[in-house]
This record gives sequence, C-alpha cells and structure tokens, in this order.
Amino acid sequence: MLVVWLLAVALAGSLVTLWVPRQGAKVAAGIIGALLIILYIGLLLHPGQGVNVPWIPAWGIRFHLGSDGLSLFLLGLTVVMTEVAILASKPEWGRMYYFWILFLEFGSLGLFSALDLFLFYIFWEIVLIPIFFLLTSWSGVKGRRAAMKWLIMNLFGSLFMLIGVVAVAVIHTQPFGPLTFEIAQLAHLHMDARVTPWIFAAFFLAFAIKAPLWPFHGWMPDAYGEAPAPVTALLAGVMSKAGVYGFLRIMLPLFFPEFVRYQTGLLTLAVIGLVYGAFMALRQTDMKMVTAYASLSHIGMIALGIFSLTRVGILGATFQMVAHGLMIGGLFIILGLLEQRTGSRDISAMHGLNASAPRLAAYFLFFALATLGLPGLPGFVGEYLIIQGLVAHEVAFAVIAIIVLVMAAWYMLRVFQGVMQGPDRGQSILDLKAPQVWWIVPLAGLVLLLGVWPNGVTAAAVPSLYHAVHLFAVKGGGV
Amino acid sequence: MSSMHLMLPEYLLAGFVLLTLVGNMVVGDRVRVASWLGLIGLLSSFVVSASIWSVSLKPAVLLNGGVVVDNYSLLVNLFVLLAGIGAILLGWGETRWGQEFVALVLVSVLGMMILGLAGNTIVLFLGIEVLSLPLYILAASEHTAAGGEAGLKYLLLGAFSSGILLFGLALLYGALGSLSFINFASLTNVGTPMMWAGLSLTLVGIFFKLGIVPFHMWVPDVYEGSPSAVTQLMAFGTKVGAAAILLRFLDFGFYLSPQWWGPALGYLAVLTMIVGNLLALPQTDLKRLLGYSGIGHAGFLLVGVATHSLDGARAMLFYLLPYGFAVLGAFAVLIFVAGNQDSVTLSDLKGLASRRPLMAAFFIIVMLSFAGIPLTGGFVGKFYLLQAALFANQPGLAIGLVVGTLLGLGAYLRPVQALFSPADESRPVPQWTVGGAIVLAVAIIGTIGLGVYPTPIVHMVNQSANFFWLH
Amino acid sequence: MIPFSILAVVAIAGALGVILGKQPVHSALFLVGNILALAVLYLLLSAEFLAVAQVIVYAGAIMVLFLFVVTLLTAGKEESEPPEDLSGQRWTAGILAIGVGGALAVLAAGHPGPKVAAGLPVNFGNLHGIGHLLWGSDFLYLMALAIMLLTAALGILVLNRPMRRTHVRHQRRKEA
Amino acid sequence: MIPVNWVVALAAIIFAIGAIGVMTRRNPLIMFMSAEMMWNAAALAFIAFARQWHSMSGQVMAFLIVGTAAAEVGIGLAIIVTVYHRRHRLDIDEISGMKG
Repeated sequence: MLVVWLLAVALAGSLVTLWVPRQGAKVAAGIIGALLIILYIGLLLHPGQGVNVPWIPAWGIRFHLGSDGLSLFLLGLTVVMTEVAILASKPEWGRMYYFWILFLEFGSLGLFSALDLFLFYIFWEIVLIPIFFLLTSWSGVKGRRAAMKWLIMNLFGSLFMLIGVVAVAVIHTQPFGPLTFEIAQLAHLHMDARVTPWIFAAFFLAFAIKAPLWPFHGWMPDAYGEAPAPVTALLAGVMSKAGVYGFLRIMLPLFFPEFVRYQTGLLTLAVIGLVYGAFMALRQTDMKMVTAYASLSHIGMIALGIFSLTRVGILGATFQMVAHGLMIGGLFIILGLLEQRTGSRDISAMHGLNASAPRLAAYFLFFALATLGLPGLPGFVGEYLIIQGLVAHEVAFAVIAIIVLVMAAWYMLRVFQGVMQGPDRGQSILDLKAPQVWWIVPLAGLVLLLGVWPNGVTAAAVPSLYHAVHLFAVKGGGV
Repeated sequence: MSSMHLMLPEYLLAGFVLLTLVGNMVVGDRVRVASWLGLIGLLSSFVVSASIWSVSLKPAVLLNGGVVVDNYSLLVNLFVLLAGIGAILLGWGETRWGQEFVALVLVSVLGMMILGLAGNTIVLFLGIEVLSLPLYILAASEHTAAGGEAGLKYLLLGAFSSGILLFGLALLYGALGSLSFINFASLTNVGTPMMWAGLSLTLVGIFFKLGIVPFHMWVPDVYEGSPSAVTQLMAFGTKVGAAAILLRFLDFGFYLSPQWWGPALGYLAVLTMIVGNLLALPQTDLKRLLGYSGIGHAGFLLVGVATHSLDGARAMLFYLLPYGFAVLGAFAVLIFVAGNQDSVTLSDLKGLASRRPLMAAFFIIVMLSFAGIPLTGGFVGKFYLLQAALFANQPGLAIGLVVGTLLGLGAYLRPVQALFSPADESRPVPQWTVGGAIVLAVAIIGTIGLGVYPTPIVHMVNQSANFFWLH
Repeated sequence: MIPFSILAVVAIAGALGVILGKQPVHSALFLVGNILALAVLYLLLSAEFLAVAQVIVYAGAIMVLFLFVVTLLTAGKEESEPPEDLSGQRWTAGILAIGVGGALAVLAAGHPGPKVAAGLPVNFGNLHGIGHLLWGSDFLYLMALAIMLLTAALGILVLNRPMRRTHVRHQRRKEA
Repeated sequence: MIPVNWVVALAAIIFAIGAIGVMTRRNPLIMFMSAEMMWNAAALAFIAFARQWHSMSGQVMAFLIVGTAAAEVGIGLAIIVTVYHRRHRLDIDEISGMKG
C-alpha cells in the first residue's frame, strides 16, 4: 500500500502547490518532496505487496502497482532527484513550475511501479506532459520548439507502442485466453512469427526514443540544452531511465527470443551510440552539451549491458541506471549553478574558477569523476559489471566499451580543466553557500554510498532478476 | 411499456418546442423566459431518457418497424440532449441571435433524437431533415456577411446531400421492396447492382452530414461563420446523430453483408483521419481548427463502424462522449475569449495562461483530450477504438488511427503553446459567464472522469450497443 | 409507352432548361415544366393524390415563391450572374455526375424489377389510401413534417428580422 | 402501363442533371432549384417503385419529400434573400472565397 501512498501524496502535493501563496510554492514543494522521501524510506523497510484491484473490468485492466528489486531503487532515484531539483530551483519560477515538477514525480513514480501494461502506458505518456510545459514556459523561445519536438518525437514512438500494447493483449486472448494487460501474464505469450517483429519494433522504438538511444536522440540536444538545469537533471537522471526500464520490465519478458535473434544488431546500435556520444561530447564547447552527449554515451553503455542478455550484464545495467541517475543529475545541477553564476555555458569563456569557488569546483570534480567511472565510485561498479557481461558474449564490444571509458575521462576532465583550472583571469564568482551545500552533500554522500556498498542495490535486485531469468528459461531462451 | 411511455423524451421535447414559442410571446424578458423553458425541456427529456434507459433493456419496435426504442436510442438521446443543453447555456442571454434561438435548438435536438431511434428509411430521412432545417437557420442567424454565407453554404450542400441520400434510399427501396431496416437484414444476402448503388448513394449522403473526406469541404466555412453556440451543436450533436444513424443503418440493416461496405468504410476512415488532421495543422482560426479537427474525429468514429464488430460499435459509441465533452469545453473557452468578436485566432489566445490561469488550464485539458493524452477521455476513447480495430484483425485501421493522432498533435499543441506567449495588452481580459462556466465545468469533469475512471460509462455503452446482432 | 416518352422528353428538357438557363427566371419557368411533366407521370403510376399534391405544392406554392424571390432579387438588374468560368474542379464534378447518372440510368433501365403477382391493392395511391396511412399508422411522420413546417415559418421570422446592431467583422488573420 | 424501369432511368437522368446543376452553376437560386430537382427525381423513383412493389410506403415517402421540400424551400429562400441583402451580390464563389 505504501506505493499507492507515494503516488497519492505526489499527486495531491502537486495540486496543493497550486493553492499556496506564490512565494511559498518552493517551500511547499520541498516539504512534499521530503515527505515523499520519508515515505520511500518506509517502503524500503517494508517493501510490501503493492496494490492490485480491478480498474476497467470490461477490458481486463487492473490498477496494479508494486515495487520489486527492479523498480525499488528507481523509485528512490525519482524521489531523491526530484527533491534535489526542487531545492535547486528558484522560488520566483512560480507555482506552476513546482506543480509540474511534482506532477512529473507522480508520473515517474507511477511509471516505475506499474505492473499492468495499460497502467504503464498511461504513466508513460503522462510524464511527457510536464516536461512539455516546463520546456514551453520556463525556457527561451527555442524552448517552444524543443518542447514540440520532445512531445511529438516521443509520442511518435509511444503511439506505435500503444498498438503494440493492445496487439499483445489481443493476441493473448486468442484462442481463448482472458483479456488482460498484466505484464506477468502476458510474458507467457506465444506470438505468431509474422507479427512479432512488428510488435517488437513498436515497443523498441518507444523505449529507444525516450532513453534516448542513438539514432533516436533527435529531441535530446534541444531539450537538454533549453531546459532549466533542474529539469535537465530530471530528464537525464530520471526520464532517460524510463526508456531503459521499459526494456527490462516489458521487453525482456515478452520478447526474449527476439532479443536473442536481433542481439548483434542491438549491440551494434548501442555501441554506435556509446562511441557517437563520446565523440560528440569531445567536440562540444558548451559544457551542458558535453554532459548531454556524455549522458547519451552512458545510456548506450547501459543498453549494452541489457543487450548482452547475460545475468551479470543486466545486473550491471540495473545498478548503473540508479547510479547514473544520481551522478548525471548532480552534474547537471552543478553546471546549472555554474551557469547561473557566470551567465555562460561556453567552456572557453571560463577560466580558473576554482580560485574563487573552491567548494563548487570540488563538487564538480566529484560528480565528474563519478560519471567517468573512477574506481570506488558507483560508475565504476556498474561499468565493470556491464563489461563483464559483454566479455561473456563478444569481446569486441567489451574492448570498444573500455576504449570509450578512456575517452570519457578525457572529455570530462577537459571540461573540468577548462572551467576550473588554468590561469586565473580575474573571473570571480560566488562559491556555494550554506543552503546549497546542505543538499549537495547528501547527494554526494548517496553516490559515495553506492560506490562503496553496491551490494545494497544488487542484492535487492537479484531476486527479481532471477524471476525475469526464470521467465526467459520458460520461453526457451538462453542466459 | 406503452409506446407513449417509451417515446416520452421525444414527445416532451416537441411539447417544449411549442411551450418555448409561447414563452416567446410572453411580455417581459422574452429571451430569458425562452431560455429557461428550453433548458427545462431538455433537462426533463434527459431525466426521462435516463430513467427509461435504466429500466428498459428489451428493444421495442414501434410504428411497424419505423421506430426502435432501445438502450442505444436512449443513449443517443442522452448525448444529443447534452449537446443541446450546452448550446442553450453557451448562448444564454445572447440577444444577437433572436429569441427563437432556443426553439430552433430544441427542434434540431429533436431531429438528432429521431435519428437515434430510426428503424426505417422514412424516419432516417425525417430525422436528418428535422435536424438540418433549424441548423440552416441558426447558421445564418449571425448578422454578419460570414454568417449568411455559412448558412447559404450549409443549405446548398445540405439540400444537395439530402438529394443524394433520398435517391439512394429510393434505389434501396426498389432493390429490396421494403423501407424497414429489419427487413433489409434478411434481403441483403444477395447483392444486386441496384442495391449496391442505393447503398453507396445513401452512405454518401450520410457522409456529407458526418463530414467524411472527401465530402467535408463545407465543414470549416460553416463552422467559422456560424455563431459559436450553434457550431458547438453542429460539432457535437450533428456528429452524434449522423454517427448513430450510420451505425444503426449499417449494423442493423446490412449486418449480414459487410463485404459491400466494410472495406470502403475502412479506407475512408483512414483517409479522413489523415486528411482532416493534416488540414487542421496550418489553421490559425480556432473555429476552423475545430472544424478540421471535427473532420478528423469523424474519421475516428468511422473506424468503429468499419470494423463491423460489436466492439467497434461500442467503441464508436463511447468515443462520441469524450469528443463531445472536449467540444463543449473548447467552445466554452472560445466564447469567453471571443467576447463580442466573431472569430478567435491563435493570437487572441496569447497570454491567457497569465491572465486567466484557470481558464487556460481547462483549455489545456480539453486540447489534450482532443489529442488523446492519458487521464483524459480522449485517450480512453482512442484506446477502445484501437482495441476494436485489432480485435477485428484490421491493423491498417489501427495504424491510420495512430498516424491521424500524431498529425493532430501539432494542431492541438499550437493553441496550447500560444496560451503562454506574452499577452496582447490591447485585448480585453476574457470574462467568465455563468452559462459558459457551467458548461466548462461539466466538460472538464466529464473529460477527466472518463479518463481516470471510465468503467461506469464503458459498462453503460457496452449495454447500449448490445442490441446489435453482431458478435 | 408513347405518353411516357413524351413526358420523359418534356421532363428532361425542363431539367436541362433549369441548369442551362441564363437567368434564374428562365430556370424557374423550366422547373415548372419539369414538375408538371412529373405530375402527369405520377398519375400514370397510379399516384393520384401525389400528382395533385405535386401540382399544388410544387407548381403552385414552391415555384411561386421561387419566382417571387427571383423577381425580388433581380428586379432592375441586367445580369445577375457573373460570367461562367468553369474551373477544373467544376468540370470534374460535372463529368463525375454525368458518369454516375448515366450508370444509374443504364442500371435502372437494364433491371426490370420482379413482377408482383397480386393486383394493386384497393385505394392504391388515391386520397383514401394515403390518408388512411398518414392519419393512421404513419401519423407521427406527419407530425415530423408539421414540426419542419413550423421551423420554416420560424426561420423566415428569424432571418428577415431587421438587424439590431451592425457588426463590423474583424479581420484578424494576421497569422495566416 | 409504363415500364417501371424506364421511369427509374428517367429519374436517374433528372437526378444527374440536378447534381450537375448544383456542382457547376454559381447562382444560388439556380443551385437551389437544381437541388430541388434532385429531390423530385428521388420522389419519382419512390413512386415508381411503389407501383412496382404494390406498396404504399413509397408513396408516403414521396409525400413526405414533397412536404419537406416545401419547408426547405421556405428556409432556403429566406436565407438567400438575407444573404443578398447583406452582400447585394448573388455569387456563391465570391461568397465562399474563404479557403475550402
């Protein structure tokens, strides 16, 4: 039941922020976010059964929410990142801004806990809307076009996925199954070989666009670039995980044989994305875009882990999803603070800032190092597991992945050195102040915790992964 | 139950037409009196329809098969009465269109109700004409050049399409020897060329009324020129009536011979969804945009009919409701924003988000419902249609539906983004009106309600479409 | 067959006269011819009552109304209609209509309906027969017709009421 | 008696002529008259078929068509007069100059 409370509080909270005084919106949203974190800790202690009641009986649709190892930590990522994003936002952005942020949290929480395909789809589209409005109203003129691009590209994939969702349920009724959208039941489906590729493609397209995977990232540079920093943090930290989560939650159980059949193609796609993202990151001069393409590269890495179809690779991907969310989100927020202080995102325009803002530089360095996979920090753990999974399948991909890791160090440190080090040309900025430190420190602490104690996530994720693996075995796939 | 009892909603409405006319003669605030009488008439008819719906489950065939009262016709009654109530409330206190406005709306709604219970071609024809004649007048009643043009265009195309329809009905009569849909069913096994020709002409006539591509060219001009409250009635009520009779005619009279019409309807549905939404994209006048959007939505409705299945019939019937709520809401906002003006362009919407946040929020919800975003009724309706198409094993229809939805997105999102632009300070701030606020509130509650918990309505619709002899 | 041929020629000539007429007055007069030919044809098809109704309602009332309006609107004007310049769309529409009409005519002529064995019922088509239906089982149809006629009366009232205030149409198509 | 199928063929021809009139003429009055002619053709077909089937329902329909036509003409002419007064022109193309 705690999952439902989580959702209810997020939804009610988002509405509450609409009615508080304009100046108090940020405070209210922050309190609601904190409440959600407390609720989430309760959920962590008592994972419980979730809820499963009929919703639209005529169509076999159930209101089925739950949290297992796969989703539990993604829920945590959502509540933490949203709270950080709220705290990093400006009070003058107004009630609507905080409403949309909390509504986005509601959608994301629902997305990560839905166990009914229809319900999943509802939340899948719901999360598009807050981002659309956040881009429309709280960014520049180009934000409008970015918003349009975001919504239309994502809905392009999603609507075809809707056909896939319904098709899967319809196929399940033939010859005499019940009409149901339960993911667990649909996993036992045997589909006609003529239609399966199409349905597979419909699902894949939707997830790949939202992640985004190369070459479906057309909306990404605009949206990441135009959104306010906290929103970018949520986009890269939480939303990108939704696409990857879809691969794990929906596609692996339903389409394991197809995954095996198309494995080489999928791995190639992911590797191209990995390399492409890294090269693009190297070429950028805008520090936000460097990080955006870095994120694209990281998502390619996570996808590699999933497409390796080995237990360890998938486990690594699951871990990396959570870790990457925290790290990249933190990095985007730090960059946002930096942009706010210097008024620019151009690397060449900034020099030697660490003289005047040593604390900011330190946290920047910490998150940059975390994303590039320094041992002892969580990025390393996830990437290690993914590469281990890749080695089991195809060494070539593993080698490429390792090379890209080296590139990652290069482009990340290039940004850091360009901005923070080098000759001090008298540019002086404000360092981090107390209120900001209060929430950056816990975030950094959380990242550190994941790095030194990855077992916490992996141990909890393993049983549900075994569950998935068991399903693969039923369907005749190998592991 | 007696026929008197079963047709009470229609009798009541006809009686209130006369009462309203009498009310017009009463000295005093004539428009106010007429509006109240009309509203009471529509509401009482609504209540009676609902109560008969809840007790009557068996179809009753009256007048030698001319009239069939069943849950289907009663549900259609509820839909069109909703549209009528919306029109009265949106036009509340408006003296521009004359005090006969209310009586004409009532007559038109009566025509739509007649279409819902038509059991033979005579009643079909009468229903269409009772529906159309008052709308011709209402379309022309705006005292502007555009208003007259709208009425004239509507009239000429209406007379033309009724002529086609009539000739089709005549050929069907010649081929089958009967006017009653129930008799058609047993006679259509052997298709003769004359029956085929009659069926095609009849369908063309109905498609004109429904606004199916390529018979849609009148829609945008007529919508643009008519008074907004009347346009709402055309967009919602007429569509319900035409869709209801199309479904009854095909799935009742021709249910055994879908090979004659199923594929053709499928292609037209896809064409309509794509062309309608595509043409909506560049529109800047909100009424024209809604007109093209209405064409696109007629295509969605046609999907339900084209599947020729029970699910399709139910899905089409269900889709009418979220569409209708969205139309009600959109026109309510349009009337607020228009004020004394005739037309609303996208630039008139600028700044609404900061000047009237609640109005803007409601408008956004309505537009999202048009676009079919979850938690609004539009999504559930499209989901039902998609389900019906795939259950009928027609993925082409499903893909057409999705492509149409995607194209429509651009059209519905541009007005939404316009809300957030800086306001044009020279324009007056839109004012709420009581009638419009009621309509808007009902539309929003309906839209969100259907999106979040559609179960009761799904149940109701499923029960209402049960009379079809389909499986 | 001979009476039918004559009537058919008259009716088609009248119809062509309507659509080819240079002025609405001519068209209206041709339409009267067409309607009268049809009325006689009704008589031959044992529809006495409808033949009379056709003459009274159509030729008598409707056409008088038409002529009245035509003279009202075109009085003192040389040319009411601008020169015809048929655009491509109109041509295609016309050709389509000719094709459909031709196909329908061939179809109808080539398919004599089945012979109904029984003779005509008593009172077929006369006042008695149709009155029995319209005031008996089909009474509601008549009521619908009554509502339509009432609507028509109402419409004329609404439309020809003098304007309360003048409306200046705002040309707000800046974005077009 | 006259063969019914020839009467229906005549009705089809008149129907087509009426349709051509509506689609090619530009004067609203003539367009409206053409539309009335289509209605008349349908009524003729109904009466012919009523004769063929020996059933009165076709004639009832024809009667209703004539009656409805009367109502429609009343409204139609009122609208045409109104438009004429508002625009002082009788040209549907001019009138429908808006995008189609």
